[in-house]
Amino acid sequence: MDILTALLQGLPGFGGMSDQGLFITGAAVMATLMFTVMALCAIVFTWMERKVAGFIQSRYGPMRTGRWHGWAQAVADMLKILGKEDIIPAEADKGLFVFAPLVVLLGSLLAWVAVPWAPGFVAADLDLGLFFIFAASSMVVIGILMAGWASNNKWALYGAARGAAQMVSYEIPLALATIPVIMHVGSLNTQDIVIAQQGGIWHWFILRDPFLFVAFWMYFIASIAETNRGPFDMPETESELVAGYHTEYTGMRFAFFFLAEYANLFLVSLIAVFVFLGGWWSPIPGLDFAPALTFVIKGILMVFLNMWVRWTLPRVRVDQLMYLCWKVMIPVTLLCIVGSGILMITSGAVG
Amino acid sequence: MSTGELKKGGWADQDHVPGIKSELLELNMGPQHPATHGVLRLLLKTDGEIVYQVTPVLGYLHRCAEKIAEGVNYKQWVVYTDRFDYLAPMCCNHAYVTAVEKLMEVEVPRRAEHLRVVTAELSRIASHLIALATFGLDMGAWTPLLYCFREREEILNLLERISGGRMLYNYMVPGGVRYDVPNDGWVESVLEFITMLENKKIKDYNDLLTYNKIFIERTADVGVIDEATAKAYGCTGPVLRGSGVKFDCRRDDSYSIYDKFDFEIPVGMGEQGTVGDCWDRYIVRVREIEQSCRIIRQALESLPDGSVQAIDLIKPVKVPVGAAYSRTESAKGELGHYIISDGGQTAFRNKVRSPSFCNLQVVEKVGVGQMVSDLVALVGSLDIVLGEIDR
Amino acid sequence: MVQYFQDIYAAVNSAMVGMGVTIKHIWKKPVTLQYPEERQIMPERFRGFVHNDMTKCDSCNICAKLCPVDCIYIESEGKGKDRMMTRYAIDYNKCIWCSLCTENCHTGSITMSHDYDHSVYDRRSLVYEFMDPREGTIPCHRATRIETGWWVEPKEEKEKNAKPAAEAKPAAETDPAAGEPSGDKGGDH
Amino acid sequence: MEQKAIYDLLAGHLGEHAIAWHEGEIEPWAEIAPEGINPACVFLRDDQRLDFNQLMCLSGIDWDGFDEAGKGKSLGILGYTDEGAPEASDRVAEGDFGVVYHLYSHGQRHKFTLRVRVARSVAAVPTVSEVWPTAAWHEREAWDLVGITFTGHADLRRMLLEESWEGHPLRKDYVMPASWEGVPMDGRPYAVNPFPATEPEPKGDSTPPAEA
Repeated sequence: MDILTALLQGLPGFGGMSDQGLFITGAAVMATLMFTVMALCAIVFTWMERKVAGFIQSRYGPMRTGRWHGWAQAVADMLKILGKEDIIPAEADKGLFVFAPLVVLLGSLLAWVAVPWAPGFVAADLDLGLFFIFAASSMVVIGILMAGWASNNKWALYGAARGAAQMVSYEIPLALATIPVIMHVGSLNTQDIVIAQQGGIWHWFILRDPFLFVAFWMYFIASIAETNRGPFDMPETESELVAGYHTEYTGMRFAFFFLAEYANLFLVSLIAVFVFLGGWWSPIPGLDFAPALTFVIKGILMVFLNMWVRWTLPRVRVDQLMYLCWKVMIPVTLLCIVGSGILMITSGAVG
Repeated sequence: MSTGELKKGGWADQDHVPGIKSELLELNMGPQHPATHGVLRLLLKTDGEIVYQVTPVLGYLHRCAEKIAEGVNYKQWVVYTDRFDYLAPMCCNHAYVTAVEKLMEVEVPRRAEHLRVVTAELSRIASHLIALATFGLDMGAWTPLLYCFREREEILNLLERISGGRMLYNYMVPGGVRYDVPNDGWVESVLEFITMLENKKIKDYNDLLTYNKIFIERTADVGVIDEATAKAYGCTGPVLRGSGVKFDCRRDDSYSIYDKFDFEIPVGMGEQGTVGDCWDRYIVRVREIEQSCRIIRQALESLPDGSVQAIDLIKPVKVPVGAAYSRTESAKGELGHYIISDGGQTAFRNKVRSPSFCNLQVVEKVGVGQMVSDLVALVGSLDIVLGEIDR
Repeated sequence: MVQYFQDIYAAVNSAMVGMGVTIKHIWKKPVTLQYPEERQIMPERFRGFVHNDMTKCDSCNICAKLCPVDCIYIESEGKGKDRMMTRYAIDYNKCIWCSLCTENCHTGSITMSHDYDHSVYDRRSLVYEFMDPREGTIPCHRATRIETGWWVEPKEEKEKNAKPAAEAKPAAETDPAAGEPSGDKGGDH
Repeated sequence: MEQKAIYDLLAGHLGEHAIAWHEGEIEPWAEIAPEGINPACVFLRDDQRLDFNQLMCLSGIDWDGFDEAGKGKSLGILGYTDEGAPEASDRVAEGDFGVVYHLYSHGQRHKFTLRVRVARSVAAVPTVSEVWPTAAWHEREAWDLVGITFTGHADLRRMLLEESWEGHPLRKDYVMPASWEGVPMDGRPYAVNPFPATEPEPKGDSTPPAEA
């Protein structure tokens, strides 16, 4: 944000602006940028998901639109979905029904402001950055509940109830898994977390100590559940609940859910990258030419891992999901915090 | 919680808040639902995730096949048998021609019998592959679906080469089969395919799905059909064998030339949970694929020479007066035809006892007390085909 | 407690094994075909759309009687030597590709082609009229046919010719490299 | 156990309800009076020597117009005329209804066939769905398609047809409906192709040309 403000000041026409004006303009530019990135990542990742699923399943996936491997398929789908009729069921709670996709989208959009793309390049350099991300993304669950309730559809209600239970539960291991890292860094600022990992792959938190390694995988599993993707796609479970909470949604409103899902997917992958996988630092020290690019590439690799898991594993049942959360992941993440803390003390990292 | 307790009253029947009466939620699962394998409708009464009552509603795919049987002749009706279990039409053809031949008391040429066995077993493999695939899909595993369809495609190609049809073959006629083996190395292709299936592909399925911990958790101890229930409800095929009953029409009530072949009857043993759970029914199908491969190999290696038709194809089939119930082991279970002939070219009555119809009935009993997700697993593990249920 | 850790180990291990299978497939060549450009080679016995060769058909009505779904319509006028065929139509809406009609054809006129790609915009278009209205009616009686130039293949010859003809025809057709795809011939709207 | 021996045991238990034993056909069968079917089935299931624990098949039959002589001259079913109207007949149906039970014993590995015949005016047979639960659906189907009432059946609804359907289609005197809930159900074929081929067909090409 500071960099952006500085940049804007240098531009002709912006020089005479007040600080407040600059801030608002900068925020607007940043918000537009973030939304564009989000929409773009939804488009890129739907295409990528189809191709990954396709090749995993011995087929090609989209091949027609746009000649080369159907690269324009997702664009075409987006255009199609925008052109679709917007149906609101007659018995639906109209206000909530309309508002729900916006809440979901807002929840995932808000969390993006604290993502550290490159040194100094972050929309809002908050002292409680990581905390803010988790807090903002938990808004999604309200949107899902609203959508399920407002649809006046029993399947949607089931999906919403499952989704709420799942997402509220999985926020705990998700946050707990990052605590060892926070202990190492001593800060919740996202920039600080990345800076603490400077100096090659061995300084990334995932490889600092065995407990952090376990914590990373705990974070990874919890993040899949948090984004409602297979094998933890309880709110949707297309073979049980038809389409879950968005059964009744069409057109633009469905697109919002869709957008939010992929934006969330990329977001949790980026969090994994900057918390555990060294953020913008390249694996070999000294090769940090394009920090933002390194960051995004790592994020895409995490997304690929996510997709790979999704297209391999069967779905767990809703009570097993809760079992996994409360009886496996929370104890293990707590163990990681304790273990990592003990290692820190014994190695003299903290006095 | 046992079924009895659930029926008596759960959370829903109690008066939690004074003045507010809570009820069970009525839920229509189907006829348009991803997990009902067609147009089955299950009327559920649920309390949260727990199912209190399951009522299957059938008939969305009813095509009056038994009425049509009274209007067309025996050869023409072979075409309709294809449409019962459209995932294993060769088995359906086989069941029907066996029934007609039982009444006609005609001797079928040995070569034709071998070809019938080979094609019916290929069809059975194809059907079991679909069963694995869709069961995996019900459990949320997408990728095995495509892998199984890939192998099924090979089978369809093989059957297309011998019969000309891709999905609906109309291959068998009373008194033999319609065509001999094509002279383009068909036998070698079949052997090559089953070798590949046995050695490589089944291992892939096992790695990907069968022994996956999540899959086991989802299916073991779920939807347990005990032996007594299975017999009382007339369950047959993999459902009955999954409950630990070693019964297979091919062996125990032998028809065609199945008694000449050496194969085993896999039964559910409760390896991952209880005998008769969904996982047992699933693994019985996987092992039956291996046994079918064995039968095909034996049948092809001992393929005799000679004609493939006992009756001239051009002549209409006339069946002497009488009535007979003939049962065969189709991919889904015991497929029986009860034919009453009046001595003419058309059956007076042709009742079809379809395995899926009888197997599905058990849902009414076993589905109670399950979670909604487990009901999906149960229906998936029964491997029903609506074309056969509604006829 | 031991069971608890065994379960976790089994879950992690089986998930890794499964992921090994899927990643293996990423590098393999997909098995699907890009349909209009690549086509599967149809086997010799493939039962596509029914085709009737009007030069051979003598309107004996056997195919119409054998059809389980009554999709063949044959109409004729007159009797004996003067019998003229006025309509031969197949309703592909009803046809179930069972090949029963081809089995008993004594002239060998009705055959199963290898064409399977036949989408239309109006389902009434699938009632295919085999007789060309400009050529008028076709005599059914054999002697009349030979007189008027319509030819019926004799039965003995048909049996002799049946096999080589059947083998020669698909060979030319099934080769995807030989000429344009068959669907493009008729499917132009 | 031999089929005849099973029948002897059964006849000994049932007394006058066991009407006849038909030997010498492909499938021998025992004819039982409708009143005796329930005790017969309970006996067949519970007797340890017989142990028929599975009902393989239960078929409802309309014997109306059956050609006993075996010449294949049974009464044809009513269909649609060429104009698409349902065929009708003045004949009053008179044949009996029948129910056939095919039993199998997993323990003893033997089969048995029971037949029941009831007059058309009665058209009711006691249910066996309490003996074998699987009979419940078979009986519902027989009620649905043939119209045989199974007295004592807990849930005798239509199985395959719509609840509002009229008549029982597998009866030999069933008249096809002209329409159902406003949908015409005539058996009329499609009219002449409105888009006939204008190009003469290339001879020898097996591709049927599409419409112009």
